[in-house]
Amino acid sequence: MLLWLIPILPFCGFLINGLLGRRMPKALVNVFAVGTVALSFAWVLKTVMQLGPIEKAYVEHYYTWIQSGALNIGLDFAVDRLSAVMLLIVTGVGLLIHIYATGYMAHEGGYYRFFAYMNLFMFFMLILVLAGNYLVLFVGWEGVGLCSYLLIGFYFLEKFATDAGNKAFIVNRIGDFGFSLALFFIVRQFGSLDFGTVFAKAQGMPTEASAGLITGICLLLLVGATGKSAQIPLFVWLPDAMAGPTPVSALIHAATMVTAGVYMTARSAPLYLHAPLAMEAVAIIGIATAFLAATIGLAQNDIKKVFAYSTVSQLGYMFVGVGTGAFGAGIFHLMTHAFFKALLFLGAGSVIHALSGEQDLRNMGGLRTKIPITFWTLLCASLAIAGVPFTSGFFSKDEILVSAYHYQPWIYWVGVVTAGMTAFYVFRAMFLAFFGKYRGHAHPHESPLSMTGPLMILALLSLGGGFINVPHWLEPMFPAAAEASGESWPMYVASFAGLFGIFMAWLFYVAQPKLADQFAGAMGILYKAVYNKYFVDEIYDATVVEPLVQGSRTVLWRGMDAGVIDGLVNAIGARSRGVGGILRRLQAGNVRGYAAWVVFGCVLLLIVIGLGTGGAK
Amino acid sequence: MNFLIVSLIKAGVVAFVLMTTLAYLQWIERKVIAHIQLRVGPYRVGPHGLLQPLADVIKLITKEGFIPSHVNLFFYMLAPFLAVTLSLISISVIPFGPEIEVAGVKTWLQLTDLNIGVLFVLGISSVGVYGVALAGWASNNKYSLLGGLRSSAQMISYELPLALTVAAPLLMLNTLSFREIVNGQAGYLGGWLARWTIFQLPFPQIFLGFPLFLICSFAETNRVPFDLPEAENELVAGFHTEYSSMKFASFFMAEYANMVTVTCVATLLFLGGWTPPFPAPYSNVIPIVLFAIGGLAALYAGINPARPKDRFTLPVAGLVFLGLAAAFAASHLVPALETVLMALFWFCGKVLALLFLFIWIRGTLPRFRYDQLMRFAWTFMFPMAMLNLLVTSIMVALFPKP
Amino acid sequence: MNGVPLSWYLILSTVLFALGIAGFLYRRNIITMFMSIELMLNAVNLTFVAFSYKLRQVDGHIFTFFVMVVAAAEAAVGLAIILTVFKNRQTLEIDEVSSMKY
Amino acid sequence: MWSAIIFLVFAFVAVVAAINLVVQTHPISSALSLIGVMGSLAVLYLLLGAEFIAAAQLVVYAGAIMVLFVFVIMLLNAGAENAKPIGSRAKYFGLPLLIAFLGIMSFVVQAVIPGGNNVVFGEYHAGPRDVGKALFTDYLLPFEVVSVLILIAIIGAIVLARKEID
Repeated sequence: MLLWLIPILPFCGFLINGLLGRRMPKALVNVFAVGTVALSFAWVLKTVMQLGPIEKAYVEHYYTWIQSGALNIGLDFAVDRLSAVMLLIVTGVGLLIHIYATGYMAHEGGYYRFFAYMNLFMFFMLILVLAGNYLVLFVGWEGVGLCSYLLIGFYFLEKFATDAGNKAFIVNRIGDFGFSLALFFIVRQFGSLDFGTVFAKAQGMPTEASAGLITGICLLLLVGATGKSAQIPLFVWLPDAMAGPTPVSALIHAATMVTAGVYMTARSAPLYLHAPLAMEAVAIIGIATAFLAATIGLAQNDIKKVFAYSTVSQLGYMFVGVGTGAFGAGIFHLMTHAFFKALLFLGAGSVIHALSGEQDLRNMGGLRTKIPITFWTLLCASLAIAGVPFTSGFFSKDEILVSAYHYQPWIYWVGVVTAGMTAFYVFRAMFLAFFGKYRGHAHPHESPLSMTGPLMILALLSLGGGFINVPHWLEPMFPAAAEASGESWPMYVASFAGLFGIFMAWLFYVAQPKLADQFAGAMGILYKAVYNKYFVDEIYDATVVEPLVQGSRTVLWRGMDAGVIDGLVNAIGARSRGVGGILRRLQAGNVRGYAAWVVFGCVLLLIVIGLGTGGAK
Repeated sequence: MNFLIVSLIKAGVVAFVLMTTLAYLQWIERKVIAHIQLRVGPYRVGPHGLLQPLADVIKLITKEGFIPSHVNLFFYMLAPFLAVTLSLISISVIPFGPEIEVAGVKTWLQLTDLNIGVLFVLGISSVGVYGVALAGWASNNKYSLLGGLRSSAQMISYELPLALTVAAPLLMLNTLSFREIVNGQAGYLGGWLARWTIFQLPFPQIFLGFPLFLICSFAETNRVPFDLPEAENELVAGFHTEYSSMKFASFFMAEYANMVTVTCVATLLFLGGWTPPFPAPYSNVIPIVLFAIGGLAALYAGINPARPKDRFTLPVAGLVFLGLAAAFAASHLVPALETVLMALFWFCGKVLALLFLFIWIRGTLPRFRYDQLMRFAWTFMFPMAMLNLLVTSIMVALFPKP
Repeated sequence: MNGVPLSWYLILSTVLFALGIAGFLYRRNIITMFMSIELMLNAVNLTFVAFSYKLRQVDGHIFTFFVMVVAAAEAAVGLAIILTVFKNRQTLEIDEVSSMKY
Repeated sequence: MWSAIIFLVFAFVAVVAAINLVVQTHPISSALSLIGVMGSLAVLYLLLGAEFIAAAQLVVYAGAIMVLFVFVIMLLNAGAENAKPIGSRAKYFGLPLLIAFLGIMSFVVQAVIPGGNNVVFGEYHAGPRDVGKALFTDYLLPFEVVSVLILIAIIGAIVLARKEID
């Protein structure tokens, strides 16, 4: 089936663009960048067609990577229903965003570099999705982290961009730390990293009522997931990651990479099903993140920041889904979210592009008429994320909420509130941007087809995507997934909350624009807290970063490195110099002296031999 | 004991014949070159200058052996000795004819047969350079030193192609012993073409091997056009400038001995030794006819001579030739004798022909310049020899002997 | 007595080797030292050939052959180096080229 | 009988020539005596039945390598060493070392090599055919490697010596 072709194609693109791109015209760069992704997408389609109903995972083993004792880790790819869905999402959305980027980045420097990174990202993401065991998945995991770092810091001339990149990277390290620990535990527990064997063994084990090893593993995995998918407490990097170009935000920080955590959790479902505690933790973290991020999103003025926080909260939803056992729903929401959130970002990008770089909502407005296509497509996305009935978001989100209701009602209610807030801030952004009268100074212009084309496709997807019944398709993988039973009122409540949020937004920002400020004034301290993202960054700085920096400066650098290590090295150097001073006398540069020494050695050897064989005769 | 006696006899005979050959070879050379240059050449001493070599030998022996000052005496003396010895040694493995039986003693017309004869000759000839080199160095003279240097460099450079070309017929005949080499070339291709290595399938050496070997042997023997060690117009007389009397003579002997050796080796390796060029009954007639014609011609020339002396000498020579022809004809009655005579005739014939070629070239070709010589050696001879060896070995590998 | 014991050959080669060492140690002329090295090589070759006689195996000859070839290569390069040294310092005294740069 | 005599004669020649190599002050004399050693060794090889090696000894060593030496000596026109007194270090350290080496080596040889296997001429001989067979079957790779080595040596020699010549 040549699965390896799928990731390798973008990698070729990366190589060509990265090595030769500097000298190639942009058109050629486009050809390679987009062409390879398109080919990979086509190959994914072909593969999925051929595999048909994938009852059991289809594995391709390429070679044995690590073999030590009983442990035997191969480089192998696997495709089952879950990864098939992921493959389609990643390559499809990725393709659209690549096309979009050709238009968006047209006037940027480092064009080839950008696309080289994008292709490299596709490569690693596909490895992550195709991975047949945890280690390969980890490779992809780290790889996408690297690419995200590179792309966030794409404008490496601005300090904030590089800082944001570093932040993302470091925060992810924390998560990866947990993840790798989890891997070690898995090896220790199951003696393998291969999905098949691990899960098969896990099936045999009893469900852990109290905290056990599997629970520990799952919690560590969760740490990794929180890092990659920007959940509490590690969500802080994602909003800053918006420093990267908008297509990056769309592809990496909305559609694909950040969902890797969800994917990984769903992938490890058999483990989680044996660790209810861990699942509960997942659900709680998810809902908390969703709520917190939503509240922050209410008060942001940077359009991308708004969408960033909505991403965080949507990811929270997904975690709620997988945490409450509705893995299918989680992945479903992942897909729909990929559609409409990518669309939101691309639309935002289109707006920014139209206003030539303006990102602050307060300087927009009344763009409805000036850039209609962007407006209408963005509207679709907003409807979808708000969960208006029969849009894609409606189905997925509501399935999650329903399963949450069956899991624990309070999670459901929080979720409903969050849904309302989501609708509110998304439409707040919409109204601020497109209604009222224009408050900026730039001259808006509609984006080229290369950008609007993907927008429209994604709009259709985010409207109709809900009718793709992913959960049903995924059922055989997650037998234990609790499905919505008879009563259907929770759905109506949720969607009503969405509509209510939209109405409030309309009330605040279109009907009586004064109201918003009065409301903010009335809220006062709370508003300030929300506006400043609950001072999370500051808290982290005070509690984590500063101590680390100080500690490493005083203890590690001055004490450890300068004191002990250098001292050792210098001591060794001094000793060897002393010895050399003595030995130097042998090396007078006089050849015959050397020869004499050689003969001396020979004689010694001979004496030994002679003593050894003395009695032989 | 028997073996010892026989060997002693053979050694004596060979030594005597060789010495005379050397002496007269020089005479022949002078004659031939003289005629090439439209001169008469040695003419006074004895009939038709025939006693010239004798006179030379006497002169050289009786001359004062002058030893210049500031020479390194030991090496100065050692050099000619080395030269002549090394050049004479290699004759000892050269067979002149097949196995014969004299008075019930079976023996080969050869001093001794090493089964690495060819390698032996190569080794000796490669050592032979020391004579010249030492002579040049020891005689404390710029010209001689240059001569010695040149000869050593030249020898080393031309030994490689020589050895490579020698290797080709060895590959075809698959032996190193001269006897077997000659036996390997016996017989006739399709009844008439001799299976000498220059004609022998799978790869006749006449295309590359033989010419290359000849050129190399010219260089090895320091003969024109490769006689740079004694280039009389640049270095007075090269390495033997400072030598006189017998020491000088021994250098000359060495040179001619080398020529003889080389031509013998060429004959054995490429021209099938003593095997006649076409089958026996017809080839046996050749010497008779030749000598007869020669004799008659000489008689005819004697009847109306160009010079007064010839009225005596030419008829004598003619009679001698006729006598030889008669001898050959008579030997037809005694098969044992006939084989010996035929073998000797063909072998000496070929050797003499080659020697004549040497002299001829000396008479006609100019001398190389030194850089030309070296470039020629390394950029033409060496690759060509390589090519020859390569092709030969491939052919041999492709068409193995039945 | 028929032939000589093998050990004679070996002792002969030992003596030659020791003489080679002596030449290397006591001569100061680079070329002579070089020749002493060649002498040692020859001594070793003798042992090779002697042992291949004793063991009735041809491998000793092969080794000798290789030693010769390597010696040839060594001589070519070594003499070239000597030429260069002589050109730079106008001397063949080993003691006077003891310093790496001058 | 004969082989014993020949061995003794040529062993004697070899040793004398080697001593001469060491004691002679003039490089040319040393070179000549080395050639003498090689020649006698070639004869000993013949005694040991190593025909090919004997010939190679003559051709390669005596015929090529030593000619090269002589050539270089002549080219540099190297004079005799100016006699210096042997250094005390050499006298009191080197000389005993050599004696010790010689003694112990011969002792070891005597100890290791059992007596009674005499070297008789003609009992065993390995002609070019055998050597060639071994060389191109078992030792093909070393052979190729050595040929490459030779090529390198040629190039190196040219590179080194060119500066000298022009």
